[in-house]
Amino acid sequence: MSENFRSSETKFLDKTNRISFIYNGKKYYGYKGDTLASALLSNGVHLIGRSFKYHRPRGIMTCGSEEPNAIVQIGGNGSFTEPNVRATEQEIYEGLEASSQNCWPSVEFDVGGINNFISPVIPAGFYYKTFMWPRKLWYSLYEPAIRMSAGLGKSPTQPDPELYDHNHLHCDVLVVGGGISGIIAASISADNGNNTVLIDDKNSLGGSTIFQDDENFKIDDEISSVWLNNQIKNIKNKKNLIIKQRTSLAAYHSYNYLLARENLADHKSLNERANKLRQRLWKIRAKKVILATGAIERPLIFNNNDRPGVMLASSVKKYIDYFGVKCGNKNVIFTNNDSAYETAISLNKKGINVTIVDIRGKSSSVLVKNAKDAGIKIYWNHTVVDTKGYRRIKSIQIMEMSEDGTNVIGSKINLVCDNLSISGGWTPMVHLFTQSGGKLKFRDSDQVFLPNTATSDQINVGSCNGDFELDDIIKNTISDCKSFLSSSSTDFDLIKVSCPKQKENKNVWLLPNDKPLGKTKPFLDFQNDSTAKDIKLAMREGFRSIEHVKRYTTTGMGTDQGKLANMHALGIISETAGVKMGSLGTTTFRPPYTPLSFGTIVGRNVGTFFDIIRKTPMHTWHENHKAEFENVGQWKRAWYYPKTNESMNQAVQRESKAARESAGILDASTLGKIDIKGTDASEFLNRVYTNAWSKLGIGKCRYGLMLNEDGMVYDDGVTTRLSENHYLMTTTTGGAANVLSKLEDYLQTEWPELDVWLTSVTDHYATASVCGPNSKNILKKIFPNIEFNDENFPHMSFKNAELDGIYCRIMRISFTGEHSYEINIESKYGKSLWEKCMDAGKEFNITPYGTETMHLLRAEKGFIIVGQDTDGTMTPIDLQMDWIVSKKKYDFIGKRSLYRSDTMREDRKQLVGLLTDNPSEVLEEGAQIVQDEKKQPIEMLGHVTSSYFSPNLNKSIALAVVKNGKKLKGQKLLVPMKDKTIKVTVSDFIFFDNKNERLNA
Amino acid sequence: MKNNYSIFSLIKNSLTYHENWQQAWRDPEPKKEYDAVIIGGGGHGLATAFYLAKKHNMKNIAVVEKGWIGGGNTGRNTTIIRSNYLWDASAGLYDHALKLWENLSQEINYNVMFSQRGVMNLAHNLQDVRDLKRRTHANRLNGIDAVWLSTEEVKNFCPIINTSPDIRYPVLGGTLQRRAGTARHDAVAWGYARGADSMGVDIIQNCEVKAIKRSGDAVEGLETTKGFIKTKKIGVVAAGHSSVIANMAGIRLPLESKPLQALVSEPVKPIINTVVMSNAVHAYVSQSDKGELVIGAGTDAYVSYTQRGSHDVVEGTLKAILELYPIFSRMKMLRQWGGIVDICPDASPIVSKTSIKGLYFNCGWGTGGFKATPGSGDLFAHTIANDEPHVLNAAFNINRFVSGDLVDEHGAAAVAH
Amino acid sequence: MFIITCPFCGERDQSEFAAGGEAHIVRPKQPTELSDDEWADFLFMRKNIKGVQFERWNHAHGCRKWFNVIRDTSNDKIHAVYKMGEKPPIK
Amino acid sequence: MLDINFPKFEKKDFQDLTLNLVEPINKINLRGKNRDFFAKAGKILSIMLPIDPNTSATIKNISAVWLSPDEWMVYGKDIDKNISLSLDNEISKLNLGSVTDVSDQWILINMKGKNVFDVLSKGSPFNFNKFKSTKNIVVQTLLNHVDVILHQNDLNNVNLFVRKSFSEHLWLWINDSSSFL
Repeated sequence: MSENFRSSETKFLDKTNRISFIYNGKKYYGYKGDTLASALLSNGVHLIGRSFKYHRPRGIMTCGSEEPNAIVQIGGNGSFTEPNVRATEQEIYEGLEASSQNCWPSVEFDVGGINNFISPVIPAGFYYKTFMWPRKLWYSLYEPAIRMSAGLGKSPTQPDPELYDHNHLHCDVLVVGGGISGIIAASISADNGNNTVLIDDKNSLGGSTIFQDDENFKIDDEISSVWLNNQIKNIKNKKNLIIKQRTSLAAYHSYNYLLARENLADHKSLNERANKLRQRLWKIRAKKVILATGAIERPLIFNNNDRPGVMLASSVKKYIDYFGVKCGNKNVIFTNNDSAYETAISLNKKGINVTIVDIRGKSSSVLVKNAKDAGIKIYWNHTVVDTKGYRRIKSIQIMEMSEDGTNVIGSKINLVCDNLSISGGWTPMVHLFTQSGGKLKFRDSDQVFLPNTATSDQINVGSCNGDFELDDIIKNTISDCKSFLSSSSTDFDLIKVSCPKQKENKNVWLLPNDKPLGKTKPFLDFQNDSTAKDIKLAMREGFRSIEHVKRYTTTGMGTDQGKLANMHALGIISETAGVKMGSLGTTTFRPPYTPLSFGTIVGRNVGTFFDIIRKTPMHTWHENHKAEFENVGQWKRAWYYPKTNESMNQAVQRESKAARESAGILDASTLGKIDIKGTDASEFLNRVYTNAWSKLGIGKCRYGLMLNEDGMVYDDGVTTRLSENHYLMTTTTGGAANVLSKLEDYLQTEWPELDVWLTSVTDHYATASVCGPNSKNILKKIFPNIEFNDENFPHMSFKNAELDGIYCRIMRISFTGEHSYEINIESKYGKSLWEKCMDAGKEFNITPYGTETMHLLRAEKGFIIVGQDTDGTMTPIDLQMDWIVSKKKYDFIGKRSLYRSDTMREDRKQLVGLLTDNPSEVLEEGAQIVQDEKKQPIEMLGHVTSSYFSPNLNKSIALAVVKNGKKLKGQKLLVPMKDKTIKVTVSDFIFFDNKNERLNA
Repeated sequence: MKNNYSIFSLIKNSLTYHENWQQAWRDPEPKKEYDAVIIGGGGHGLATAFYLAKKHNMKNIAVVEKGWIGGGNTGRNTTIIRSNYLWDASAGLYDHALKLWENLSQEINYNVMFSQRGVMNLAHNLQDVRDLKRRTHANRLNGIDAVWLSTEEVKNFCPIINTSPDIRYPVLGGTLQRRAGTARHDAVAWGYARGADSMGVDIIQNCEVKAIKRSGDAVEGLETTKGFIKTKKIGVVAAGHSSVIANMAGIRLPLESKPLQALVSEPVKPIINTVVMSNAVHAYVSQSDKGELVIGAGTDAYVSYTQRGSHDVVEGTLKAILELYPIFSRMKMLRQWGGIVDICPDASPIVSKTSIKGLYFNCGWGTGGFKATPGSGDLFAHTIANDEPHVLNAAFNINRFVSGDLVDEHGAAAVAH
Repeated sequence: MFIITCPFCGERDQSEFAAGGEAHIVRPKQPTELSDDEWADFLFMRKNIKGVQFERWNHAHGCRKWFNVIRDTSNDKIHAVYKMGEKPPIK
Repeated sequence: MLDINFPKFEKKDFQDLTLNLVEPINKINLRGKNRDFFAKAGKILSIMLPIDPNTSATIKNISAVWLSPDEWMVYGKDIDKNISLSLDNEISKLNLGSVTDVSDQWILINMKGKNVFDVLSKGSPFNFNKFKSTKNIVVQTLLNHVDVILHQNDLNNVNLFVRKSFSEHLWLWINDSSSFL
């Protein structure tokens, strides 16, 4: 079509700024400020897409976020592509690419259209009733077929090149909606001294009043649009008012926590968008909220009411008055109320042919009189019974309605048209109100749900509160806002409003037809193709609740979230069931109000910022020495240090040998460190650890095991007594934060009487752990003033020291079984300390080793790792650590749980060693252990928790937990793998130096 | 059985414009007395009634539901079905359920759209790898079809996952259970309801329980908004509201009811053909037959009966989704909602008798109850009918919290090294 | 996302806090004297009330103090907060 | 000599915002509640430890910031060794409370300029509306999921404390957010 439908001038578009865009491969033109919908309509394009189920041709119905049909794929196949975008909301930009969805090969000719012909056999919920026989066809044929037919648009297949951001906003008053009531509310609020935020989803403020040029609608003797324009001008100068346009409220949570999406780029051409933010999510905390979200027009439900060219009357008005676009040359307006007459008059003024079909008997309002005077033909008491035209409406058939409106009489009248503007009255947008927890009430006079009781500090004004006429809107908005904000201002008190409409409308949910319902297609949900028939079928089958009917028929489950469909569904249900509509309740409106991009919700928390990275003071050294890193919680820990073309295994074997044969060094800075002070420190440790602490000598270290109250091992580590009332506790890397808060919890809530103070010093100290036969010699070089002989500095003791005048703590403790020392120093010196150790150790071939080697070395010694050898089901007894559980102590965390019938069982899973019959065979960690493979069901005795090839023993070793393991020592067991079964023997779990001679070597 | 569902019945009824379909279930008033009453008309409750009638010939029974059947967690979950659990007891329970799923549509003549598209669990750190391998070995020996996948195999099975080694928590591998998948949640409730109803079970909606009547330590009946109902056996399947009923009966349960959230995207053409779960990077995703991405978020840490959770949980989940699937950044969230899940300290359910004679509880399913629906119903029916547990649910008794013999499915809940 | 009034720091966003579950479950002074049932009661059994619940919260990312909150779990409205060891301001 | 390594944060200027690493800074954690504790601390520091929540007291180069009813952080450039010594001797050693050197536990990043709070608001749920216009005010909150202590002595001039192991990550985030003002 080459005809230009941009009929009239409009001040809302920048006519000097002509823009080209591509739709279904064809180039079209529009103007800056056009939506894709208005631009397409100006080119005479109505056919936009195909419906989900029957693949019926569909066009543009509305001009806003309620649009069910005109949803397109934006941005071609590139990385900017986006499915299911409403043509009625997308602003055009130079080079915009858009294409129809859910059709193949083209929207003009779509193979899926076949569904329309089999539609009699596939009513609502048909798939629940079939595809069950034969069973195997379900898997091979039916289910794949159903899955193939899924979806509308296409998911992107490339990462998103654009950026998103978040920001928190705290204000006194948030006004949602920039229509006339929102403007008035914002103005009153700001003048009242509240810091106020006004958000509106459009690119220009003023809602539908901004293009209301009818002389009949006057405010203070000015045309309403003129008056509003002045109001907008003056609120823009208010200091304490922030106005955010192209910003739509997505969700309204409790405690007045609201999420709003600000659109910064979607209206700009791609080359203007590089490295800029696309959208920003505002996380708003408002003391008070004023909702002015407006109302949307209802469609009318009659046979074949879904053809391209069937549009909401108010939208047709916006297209002509705001965008200067006519939606057809021959318009029929089909209505049950006065507001559609505004559309008729607007069209008529622009010289466009209009006929009106009104289901009412009459209306005495000025507006209707004007229409008559303009010579517009009105069919009173008539209804549309059918429409014709496949890809665009061509004609309609109307009939007279019977007295009671339940039937049609007389003969059909055929009206030729290329546009049918329908108006079924108005539905207040109470979605956000209900999201916030507000309860609705029902108004019978015009069959609308209205805000009733709110759970948060907020009010609703304007048409979302059920005021549909200008005079009510303005007067109530003013008085409600003033009392809500307890404003004493007298502004607007004397406002004069004239509004010529009659407020009664005649509401018929499902219009009568000459054909039986079964032979007609009166659509409710245009996107999901659910009809009034489907609703009645669902109810016939026993589905009563609105939620059931909705789910069974998929009504309101589309991307428009049923903004158009839900009320009629409710209406038809209540009529059919013969119950009052108010008593039915509504479906729950779930956030978001309009669909929200994942990227927007996530903001900058992608890639680098997906999660925190914690680094030790020596991190750069590890990097410079080619360390591979392991994620431990949020920490990056050196895992192993491969030499050129060394495999992980080779590196670990080398590191392990070096540590035992001469010297190794480990970065242990990530271990949690808690400074404990106070006169009750010892008593406190007695209560939180399983063993006794009071007698620990000053300057001595002790290993401790911490349980949960349920008796299961929770954490472990070495704690040092620095002085009478001063300890330093170390925790596992992953446990640090939890242990500290657990200990604080007990101190604050259970034992407030204890004089104990905890302070985390995890990040304050860097820790280098030097181990191996030569560790002593290395430390001697670094700390010449300290005597490192066993008398002066025995195992499990500590010394204060100085290094170049810097204070250090040295603990002689060992997690490897080797003679070894842990040096703690202020973290700013950590890297330097490490380098000093490396220098001093050079002559002894000191070898840096990572967590993997550490794990191997400790496994040779049978030391457990909490979280690897335990899984929250192991008691100290299970770990054969009875020695650490004080029998004398009256109580400690978890003690009581050790004496329950199950925890006392002799044959619980217990920690043991496993040796493979083939010493070179290394078991897989996690492998299961059995005694008898044949027995069915096979009994699993336990599993392998740690497993390595020990270079120092030159054989494979493993730790495992095995049912009744203590008693099985020496016995043969089996480890069944997928492809083979490995023979193992239960052994002691200390494989290396079980006399601990090396500790003092 | 009422009139059979099939393609032929559809064609036949299309000739009469589908005017002659029968009600899927009746809408009866409660009788004075039943042999047993099930509290809770969700999937588990309706399945229980179905199997009581079918297998134990208890047909004079009722299901009382305070709202609408299937309106609770059944209609709110992300419909993941799998049986690759660690402990024998759990594996037995969930695989029993999975076997029932495989024939369920035929058994109840209602297509529950059970789709065995496979469920993949990803590992993101070394302990994940140990835990998942441990589970896979246990599954294999328990006859459950779980296999370990290398990172490459993960990529091959679901190409859109970002398996780059450069992401914050790279995918180090995963497990796959091919028999696992999804089903249509509403259909499960509706199908069981229709099946039970056709055997004479009364399904009474909008009937809220107000009190449990006891004489001594045995139940006598229940006070409801539709009057008193006499019965000697009460099976409570009230999910998030289990504790509310327990308080009526004067017993305490080791439960906390917390918000669990989920969301769906707008529908798109098929893009992900399996179910992918990741615990370390908390994100579960699959694609519904309508084309929506169905995404499970986490629970909040506090008790709430509001069916709303905090936004941070949703943000955290989508953050994880974009880490694993960067291509979804421009997809849009269409709907977000919450349910109330009742969680046991050991993350395993309670399907058990109680200290009160004739009072049985089926609860504590936490975040994963849907997958167990048929098995849970079958075993709970057995427990009620015989007044003693089936071997498959014996381990899930209430007494385990006293003895300490828990079924700890947190896996390696303990801290990492 | 609630707004919780820390009795020390004032109104803060929920994300700064950690929930600690049911309040006023005092750790038995003499656990060894308890029967397995009594101990299980302390360990695991919870009221899990639908309605007004007394619970513990910790200002984990603020002053790190534990305190009590009275919240209606049926609508998440917070009725009062009070410090550890204090008597509930409302029954 | 041991050399000192702080994270490599170069001073950065953004629109109405300057980011700057300020180290070394002495930081001392004080915990206690009895009268003697307050008296001693006040005497040695010649600052009364602030008891009003979220406030601070500054004299010369030393600031004492409130962290909780029984916890404070005292910080400043080159705090006299004797002060920390006497704090330790006269409080810790006499069991009046606890004194712990946390100089390297925390990294101090100074944020100066009109846009400080725009950046902070991107990552923090805290309501800065009052804070903005108040001197000697302190808040412990979250910034991009990281624990921080924010201390404002002069308006639009905030000292941000973050645990050292988190500091590099947070520095990157602050820089990133500052570039999208």
